[in-house]
Amino acid sequence: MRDYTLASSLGVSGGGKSEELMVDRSVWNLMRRRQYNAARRLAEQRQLVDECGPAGIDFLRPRQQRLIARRELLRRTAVGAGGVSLAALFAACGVDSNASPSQSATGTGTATATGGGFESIGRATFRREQYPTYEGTPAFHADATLRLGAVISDPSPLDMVSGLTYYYGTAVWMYDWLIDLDPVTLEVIPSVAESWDISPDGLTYTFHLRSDAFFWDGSPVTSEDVKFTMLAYRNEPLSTLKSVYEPIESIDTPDGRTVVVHLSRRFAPFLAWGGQMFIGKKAAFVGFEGRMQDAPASLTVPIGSGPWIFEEVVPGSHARFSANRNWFRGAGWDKTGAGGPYYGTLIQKFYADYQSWLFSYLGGEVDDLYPVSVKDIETIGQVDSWIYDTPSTVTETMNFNFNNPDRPNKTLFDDVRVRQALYHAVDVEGMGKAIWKGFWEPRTSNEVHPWMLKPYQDQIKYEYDPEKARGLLAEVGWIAGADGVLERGGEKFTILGVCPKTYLAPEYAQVVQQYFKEVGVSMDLQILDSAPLREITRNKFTFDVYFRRHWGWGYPENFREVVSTHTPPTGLNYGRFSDTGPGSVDDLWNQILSTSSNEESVPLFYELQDRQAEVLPSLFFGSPHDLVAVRKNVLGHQPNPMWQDWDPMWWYPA
Amino acid sequence: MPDTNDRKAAPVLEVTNLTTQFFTSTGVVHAVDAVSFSIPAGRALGLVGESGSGKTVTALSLIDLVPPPGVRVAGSIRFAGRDLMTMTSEEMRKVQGTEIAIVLQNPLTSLNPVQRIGDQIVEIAKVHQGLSRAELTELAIKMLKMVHISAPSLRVRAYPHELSGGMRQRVAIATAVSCEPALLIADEPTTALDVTLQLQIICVLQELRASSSMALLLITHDLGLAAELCDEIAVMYAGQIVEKAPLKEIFGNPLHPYTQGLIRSLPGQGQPRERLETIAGQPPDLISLPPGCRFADRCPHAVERCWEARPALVQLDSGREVRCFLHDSAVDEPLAVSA
Amino acid sequence: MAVIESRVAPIGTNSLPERRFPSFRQRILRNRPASIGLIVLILIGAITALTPLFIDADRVTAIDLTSQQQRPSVERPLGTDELGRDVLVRLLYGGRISLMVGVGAASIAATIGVFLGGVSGYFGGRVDALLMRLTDMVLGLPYFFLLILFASLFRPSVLSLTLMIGMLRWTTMARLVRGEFQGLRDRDFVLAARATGRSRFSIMFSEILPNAMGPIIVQFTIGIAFAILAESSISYLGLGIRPPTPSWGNMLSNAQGYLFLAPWLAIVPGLLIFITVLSFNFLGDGLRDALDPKLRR
Amino acid sequence: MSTAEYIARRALQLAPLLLLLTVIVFLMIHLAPGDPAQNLAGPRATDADIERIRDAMGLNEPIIKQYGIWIGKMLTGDFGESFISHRPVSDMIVERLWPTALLMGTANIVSLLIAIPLGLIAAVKQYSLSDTVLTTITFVGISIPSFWFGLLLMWLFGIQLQWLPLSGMATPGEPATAISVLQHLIMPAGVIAFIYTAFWMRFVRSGVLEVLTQDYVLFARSKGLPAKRLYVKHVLRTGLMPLVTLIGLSVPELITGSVVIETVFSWPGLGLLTYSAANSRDFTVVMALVVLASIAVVIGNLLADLAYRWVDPRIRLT
Repeated sequence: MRDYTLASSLGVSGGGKSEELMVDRSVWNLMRRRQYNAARRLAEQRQLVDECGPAGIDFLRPRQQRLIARRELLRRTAVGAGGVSLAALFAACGVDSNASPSQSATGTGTATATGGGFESIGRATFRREQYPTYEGTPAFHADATLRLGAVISDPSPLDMVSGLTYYYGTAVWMYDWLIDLDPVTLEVIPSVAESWDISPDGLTYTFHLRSDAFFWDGSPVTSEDVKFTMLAYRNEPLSTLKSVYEPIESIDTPDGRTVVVHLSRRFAPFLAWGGQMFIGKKAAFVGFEGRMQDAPASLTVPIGSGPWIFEEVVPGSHARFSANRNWFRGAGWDKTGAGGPYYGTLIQKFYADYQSWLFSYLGGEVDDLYPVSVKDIETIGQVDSWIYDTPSTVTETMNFNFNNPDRPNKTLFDDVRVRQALYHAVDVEGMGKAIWKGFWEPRTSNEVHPWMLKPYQDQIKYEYDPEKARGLLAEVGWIAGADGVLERGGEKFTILGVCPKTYLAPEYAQVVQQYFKEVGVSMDLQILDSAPLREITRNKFTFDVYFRRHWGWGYPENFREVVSTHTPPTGLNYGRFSDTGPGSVDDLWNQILSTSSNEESVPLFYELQDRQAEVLPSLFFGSPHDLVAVRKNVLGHQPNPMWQDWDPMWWYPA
Repeated sequence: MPDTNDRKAAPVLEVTNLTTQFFTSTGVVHAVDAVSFSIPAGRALGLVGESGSGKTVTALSLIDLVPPPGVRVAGSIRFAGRDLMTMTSEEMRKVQGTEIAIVLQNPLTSLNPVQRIGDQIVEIAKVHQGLSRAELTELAIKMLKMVHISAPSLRVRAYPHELSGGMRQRVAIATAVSCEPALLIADEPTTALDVTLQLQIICVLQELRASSSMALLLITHDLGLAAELCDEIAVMYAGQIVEKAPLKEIFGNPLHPYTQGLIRSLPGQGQPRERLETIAGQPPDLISLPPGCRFADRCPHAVERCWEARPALVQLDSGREVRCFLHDSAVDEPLAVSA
Repeated sequence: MAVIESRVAPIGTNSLPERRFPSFRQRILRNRPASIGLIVLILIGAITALTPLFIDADRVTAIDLTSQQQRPSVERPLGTDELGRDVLVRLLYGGRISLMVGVGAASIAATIGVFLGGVSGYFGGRVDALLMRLTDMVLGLPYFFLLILFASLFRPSVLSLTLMIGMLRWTTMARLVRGEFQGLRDRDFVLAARATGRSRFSIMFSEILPNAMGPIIVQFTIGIAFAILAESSISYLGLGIRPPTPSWGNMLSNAQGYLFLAPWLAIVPGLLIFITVLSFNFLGDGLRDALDPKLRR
Repeated sequence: MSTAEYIARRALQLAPLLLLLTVIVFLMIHLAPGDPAQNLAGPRATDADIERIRDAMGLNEPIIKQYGIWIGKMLTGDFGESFISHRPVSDMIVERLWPTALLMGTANIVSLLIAIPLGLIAAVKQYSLSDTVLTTITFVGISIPSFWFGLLLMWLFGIQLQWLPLSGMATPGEPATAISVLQHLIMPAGVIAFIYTAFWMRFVRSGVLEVLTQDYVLFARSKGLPAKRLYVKHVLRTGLMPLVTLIGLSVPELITGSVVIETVFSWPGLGLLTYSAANSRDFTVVMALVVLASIAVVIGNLLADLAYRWVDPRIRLT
């Protein structure tokens, strides 16, 4: 329905938080630092540009200025540039630069453009601090209630293992992890496991559990519970984490506080990712041997050890939690010396869709809104809000299809210069301004996220350069025809693009369409629902390019299926791309997967990244920011890299 | 002569210059135009005329039931010493049913389909006299007997659709007379019924007249029926009374050309196998009335004057009234009636 | 099924003196709401139909990054949306879609309804029983429920959505036409036609149908109003016409977020749906009065 | 024929309809693109994962067999388990019945209470000012897009004035007191009631108008009855008969709820469940809802006929 249909159609919360579940923590660790630096650097770089603001929202902009913009536009089209170009954007900017202070005070216009850079819109203030900044010392308010929202209809709190975000969204509150990440440095840090060792051969992981971790019912968290949960993840038919625990051969529990996991093969990400599992109380599931799906609905009383004690679910309405004051990560755990939870009660309100959530937020019925659609930033500026603006881990990409059965000439994309040309044809910066109002990290290279290891300048980059694009295409033999569309041997350069109808994809695909038009490539667009889209991109392959949101930087296997050689079911790259042989993508993947530590795998990721940038199986346009709106009476929000979400245990009433 | 005596007797109903008009989007319809007549107690007046001549509207005007957008614009209706025109609807309500009752033309539609006939018959009594349940049932059965409906004690519980047309009409009559009204208006009571049923109805009405002092205003297009029941006949044409006379005189010596036409068009007048006469032409449009006599266009004796001036309803020496220049004393030398 | 006897009994005759009646045109024009509705519809219809002659279609979806979210101005009376597309242009094209779906669906419903109802009413007997059972079945379907189901399962195109609505809503028409035909089939002119040995269908559709046209037109008009509402509801839920193809329903749904900054974006499409549907209903009502002899005043 | 017989016969007639409906919808759902397994797994799951999940959900069985299993269970009252929440569908539906009943019930009752008197007035005072006003209002009611109306109300009362809550049936965390439920009820019920009122009023008016021209009303008038008795006993009694049928026919919506309004106001009823279930391809839930809805329709028709039979002695049942 709106930008968030996919999410709501999945019946999950907050517009697809689920997609960020599977994160290799170690990689995260490095990546987050890079990303923050990169974000900051980009912000600096763009200050100049940003001074002059956007081509964006101007409900409040004086009219004559719009007229100038329009004249600019006319002039441009007169020159025949057509479509969109930096010139146009700067023209528009030129307009904004005359915006009077009073206008910029309202935050519209200028604010929107700078994305990462600006401070406030209306009554909404942007925050980008990495640690929550505590005003005073937060204290526990037994009578205070924190109200969060979610787009979900019918939750089942017992289910921690199936692929539905909701359960994670709340499980992260209800359960503790075996190991955890530092929220900012993303180092692997102790949680229920206070320490662990990995055998030299990388096949045996031993976790030592802490003594002061207790379930809500007062019983301690034992190695039995850990084993039980881990096996549940491994055996549960509906578990989408199955593949992580596949390598597990056996689990020993020599004593109540030691868990020994034996792997069948070396598996680098096991610690960070496999360790990041929720620990449920085995007793709660007695009677249906780890088949959590079989848990009778009457038994909606999960037992965890996390900060929020599950109280009730009112289907279609809300779920209620109360603070767990005995939580072992209480006061003193957090670096700031504080320790949650600070609210007596946590309510998660269910919404039919993002729109009702937004209205409810504006009406003051709920304290957060996530993810904020850039369309609504000004609207949110109507009420006192913090807008937490963090670089996200998704990337908007365009995948090439190297073998479209509907296309007579299957070799269209075979020459890498064609792919490079198309990359040069797209102004990712302008696209970000236009569609994401600048809340966006542009990418000019095919980085193998999350392994954003090398500084940008070291990498092969494909800057916006229509001339170069035309040149490259000409080299391959594509010459503009009468109608401006490139031709070669009578064949016109007309391609079919497919994209989902969610997450602003149709909009940015149309922008790309115009960029392509500029270099003489005409693209037809098909905007499809998730189901038919999947049919076309995974079975029929009747498309040329596929605008796909790449979710997060998970476990390599998952990324691998996108880029490595197309061999269903595991290797599946939406484009039948293939790269084999020594030093090839496949080769590098296999090496990476057989490493036993990140130290080993990181250099390989460097190579893989370069390889990706060379062979360009797909174009990476950039990453939209992650925007969370929180009412100003709630403080202490801290983005959680793991979930693109937050641990409300740190939140406290102003 | 009994007639003259009776005419001196105080009339139950005395209507003078009753004028009813319908104010429609297409114009004012002069449905009833200065109609005057009176009915002595126990006597019966027949209001005769072809359909659209304003008979029914006259009847409805009497009991203040003219449907919108119809309005009684002028005239007086003196009933038992009171003027019904000036009555509030509340006062009028008390008159309706108890003192003046009406029987409608179509028995199939004049009874409430979802109410037991017993209840319908005694409804007037129930509302106006507040009798007990037992008394009401008793009354209902009595009334059904009076109109010769068999097995009355069963039939009271019947619904209208379970009775034949004739029965329903008799039930309607029973309903109307259940509180012995001083005046009964019967609007085409037999038209919708076939001949044998008509006879039943006529009998019932005759018995009623014989057994009570009730006055009857019979509305009909059928002179024959009028002859059966009435002492006096008023002939209506285009919203006006054109001739009024005792029964015998109307049949014996009709004065108005229209009346003459009506009588001639009755079956069984002349020789058998002689084809019935009809009155050629159509009545005038009641919205835009002609300047002259309303019958002029169809009148065999019309002279140009008939198209210029409107004849008044004049009382002849014989006491009977007629609206025609042929009999207007104001005319210099009366024209001979070729008859 | 319930059969009410009194339906066959004649209506009361305590009515007024006869008069000559005003012509059909007079009557429809004297009904102010109906005539206003008619005018409005003609305007909307004409404007939306002629739009393509003045504005080329690609302006409907083409993105203009230099003019996003502008407030109304002389050049763009309703401003632009978040992708710099002229809202007025989209409204006009959206109107075409909405009207197309409305009229299309109503036509489909009418066609099916008239045919089945006609056959059923004219032939009676077994055919009638069978067809009426079918009608009851379709009538028995929870139609909006099914509509939502359809739409959420198969992403509908303009055409398929039109078909869906049409196919679910022909029952009223069928029953209506059946009644009309039953009333007309034994009239003299039909018997006469039959006597000439013409085929049943030619009689049905050349003799009877014209005489039953009045109520059919009324039902058709109201059907359009209904279909437009249905389309907009479905599109509002995001299950009907999908962006970037504009329809009043999905434009409204897309503009909700702007209710605060640019209320007109959300208010205008809703208002247009409302006015159009209202006009159709007024027109239908006016036609009924004008065509119904009983109501002649 | 006795009422019991009649009901029995009707039931027999309608059983095949139900069966047919289930077949159609079952096929429709299973032939439609989109796959609950995929939704369950999320967009990033590998095809291997999806296949595994499909198996786990029994979606790889031949469709006939799936239908057989499903219908068999259903006949024994077992609607199966939701694909998404793994909860018994019957539970999910039951817990949504009450909110919907509350919403639609309130709307229906309120609208009837308003519509009957107003409709009567409009008819009795035909062509008067009040008639014109009322008629215009009904036209507005039947023409206004409910979601738009709801949206404007939300915007005005919920956000600008902040008089009424915007979503849900009660304020989470707080006890669902009658007051708070009422506050939440006002807007959604108001929108539906307004539209219903318009429909009812139209029927009352036309029904009464038709009756008013009947001879027996004139005859009743001639009896000098007090207005109250006249209108209640002679006019409304017959004038409202068509309404009885309509009310019967509105029973289905009473049960399935109003999808649009429940979505706009996040009202936790069956309408909302329908919407989300259809969106997430939660087959078992959708199927159950379809069956429920159809049964509701059937019952509604039956009730309508019975009611009619009860109010109108002229009725023959055939």
